[in-house]
Amino acid sequence: MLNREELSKIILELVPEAEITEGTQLPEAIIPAEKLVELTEKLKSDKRTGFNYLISHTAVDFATHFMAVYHFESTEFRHIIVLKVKITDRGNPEIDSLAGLFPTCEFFEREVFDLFGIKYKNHPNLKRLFLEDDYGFPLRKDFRDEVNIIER
Amino acid sequence: MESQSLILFFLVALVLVGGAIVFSTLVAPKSFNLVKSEPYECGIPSEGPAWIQFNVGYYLFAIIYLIFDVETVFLFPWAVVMKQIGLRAFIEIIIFFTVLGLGLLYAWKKGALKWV
Amino acid sequence: MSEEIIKDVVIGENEDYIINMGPQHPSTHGVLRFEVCLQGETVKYLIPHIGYIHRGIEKMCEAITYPQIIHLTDRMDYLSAHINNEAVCLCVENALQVEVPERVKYIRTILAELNRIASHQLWWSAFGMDLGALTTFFYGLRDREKILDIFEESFGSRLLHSFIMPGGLMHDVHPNFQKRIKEFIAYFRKKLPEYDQLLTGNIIFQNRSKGIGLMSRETAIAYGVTGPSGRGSGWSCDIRKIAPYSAYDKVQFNEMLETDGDTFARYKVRMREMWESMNILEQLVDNIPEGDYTAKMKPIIKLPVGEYFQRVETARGELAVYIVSDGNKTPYRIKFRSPNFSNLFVMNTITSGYKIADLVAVSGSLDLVIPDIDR
Amino acid sequence: MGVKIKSMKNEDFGDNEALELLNTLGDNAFMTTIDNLINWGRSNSVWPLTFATSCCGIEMMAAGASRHDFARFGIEVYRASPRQADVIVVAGTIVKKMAPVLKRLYDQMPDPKYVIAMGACAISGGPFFYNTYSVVRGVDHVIPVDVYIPGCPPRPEALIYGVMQLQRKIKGESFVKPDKTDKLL
Repeated sequence: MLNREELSKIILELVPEAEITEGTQLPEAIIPAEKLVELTEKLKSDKRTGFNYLISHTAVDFATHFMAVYHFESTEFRHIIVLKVKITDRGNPEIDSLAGLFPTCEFFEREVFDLFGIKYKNHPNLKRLFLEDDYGFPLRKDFRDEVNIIER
Repeated sequence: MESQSLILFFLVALVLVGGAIVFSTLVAPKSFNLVKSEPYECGIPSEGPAWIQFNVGYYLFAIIYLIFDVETVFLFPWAVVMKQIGLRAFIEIIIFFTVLGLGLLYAWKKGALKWV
Repeated sequence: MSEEIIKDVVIGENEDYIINMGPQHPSTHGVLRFEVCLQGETVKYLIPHIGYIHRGIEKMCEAITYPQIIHLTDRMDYLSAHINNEAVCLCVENALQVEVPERVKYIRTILAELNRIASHQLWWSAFGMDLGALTTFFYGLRDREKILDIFEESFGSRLLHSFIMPGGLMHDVHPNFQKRIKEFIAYFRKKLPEYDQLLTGNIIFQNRSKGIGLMSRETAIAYGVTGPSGRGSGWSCDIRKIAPYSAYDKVQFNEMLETDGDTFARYKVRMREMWESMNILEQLVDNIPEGDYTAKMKPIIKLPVGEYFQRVETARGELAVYIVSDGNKTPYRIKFRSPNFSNLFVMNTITSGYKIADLVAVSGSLDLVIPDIDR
Repeated sequence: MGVKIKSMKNEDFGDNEALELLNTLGDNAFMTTIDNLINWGRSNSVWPLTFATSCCGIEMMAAGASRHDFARFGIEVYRASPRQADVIVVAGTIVKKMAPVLKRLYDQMPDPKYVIAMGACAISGGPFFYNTYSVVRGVDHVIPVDVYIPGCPPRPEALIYGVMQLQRKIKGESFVKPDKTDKLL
């Protein structure tokens, strides 16, 4: 069970340009998009960390950019880490897919694609899960749909 | 005398069954829409033809069942007259059973009874 | 000319024969559609289609306050209504660093365990019915009514209670709440062995569930299959043990684990979890401390800016609530990591190669609740 | 001669205008004995389709189980296919993606068929009325509804009361002279 400092040190060791955020419930790190797959692979295979269970993956739409959020847990050491990737390109948001490393991520990513419109590079089959294809992306902050949504 | 009761039996059956069907077609309301005649597949329009090449194992099962079904049909007339004929009928049926039993063993050995 | 006609009419050896176990199907326990490709009777592959009950709860939660979210979360996984509400409340309380009175922690844990037993009872009735044993439906739901009476007496409603509020409880429980629970435990300790005689010992049931839907520990972890389904494959993922919340640290209970990972193992895990939940109830019901039923809370709950994460063990697995708050009374973004969402997508790997009748047994053993998948 | 269901006399039922109209039409002399016989048979064996989308389905199962037994009112068995069902109990939320499926199921049911909208979601979208983009607010946008049962989820007794109201409605219909009381829509 590594505590917060050790986890941050390991991440900085693996990805020097990672940015550790303080004062949050769980150890967090914002990492650049191209380092995501490589870092998760190392964290999974590294004996000290062993993050082999992806609790959940989602996205948050901060008006200027998207933030892809991954929660990992190690089933051996029981410590949790949150990896976040900033996606600034709102027109065509694109990020690497983790479906190869974590099969459960394939469906989290399809859900995020369905509700946010973030595309995933080399994803096995990127199709919408809930809504039909021509519909907008409902969880985006700038999503408006006068026909269906009745504001309170 | 027996034939009248037989005819009466068929007549009653005909009246009951026919009556029910005719009565319900006369009285029941009918509504037709496009989708009603299509096959029901849990609410989703079914795609792709249903003509598929089934595994031959299913056909074998059906045939073997048919053989032993017919065998039991032959038992009924035998059972009726068995008392009068006595021992000779008994030997007769034993031979009949062994022949079919061998057939079953052969089918079993060849694996026709293994469910696909 | 005739070859073409015949060719596209008869499906040849290599083309796939696809059938729909569609939204309206007795064995899918709700509106979930399996697109199953068959070869004779064996399943080649299976594609689950969801979204037939997607109500956009996460979008709705962005426009309502925290006490109002409680009324939506118990409509997600309605068989563990209390535990869902408890998850959101714990997340809000941890964010505000509000210390909840002891009495509330005990009552919340008791309600969670009662809800778990009621959910397992309903699963057992439906699972028996999936495999053709109709009597389990009447036995299981008869005993479940006893728990619903306890809930109805204290909260007025049988299934969806919205009783656990951020900061504590909506009001205090009924005076003879403890008496009813003791009566229920005494009653159910006599009835649970009946379940084993009825289904567990039945040779037909065992043949239909042993060795079917094999899931190894690595597949369970890779697909994130938590709860009794994951514990059936030997992965100890009980959040009540990993990160105890409410009164779980004051209770001695052990985690039910099976290793062979087939449908029968998942069945045994849930049956033994019912016994374990009754032990927990017995340890708690006698010493509920006195005190008020809620902490002092401001009428408008505003979480400080930041992100909050809370994990809870529902009857089906690990429910995680992830709230991003920007300081005003409605959450900026709320994500529910629902257990059934991950449990569902392991279906393809554990059902291909088995018969279609086993597909029904496996989906029954995963105990899926579909509105929890689609949210 | 009130329409009596299971020893509950006609006056005990909370009437509403539709059934009031039905009583005046259904009660007078022209109801031939054949109609009474047919309707006696049909109203006491209404078979529902196993169709439950969310929480109301659990209360429908509880109504079918041993304590609130549905079968006392003739709801003996839940048919899995619409070909053998008389009534669709829409128990739960209907979403835009599910609406065509529900319409198809309704169309594939043989006549005479009925619909019970069980729960607030089926009546008007219920708790999912505001701020959702995918909920059909009320199942009568998709299929004609005979009986509405409010509640979220309605208690099994409420569902049984709704079915009793449906039985009264069935008893008032006439087949020999169908033009007299066509569907009271």
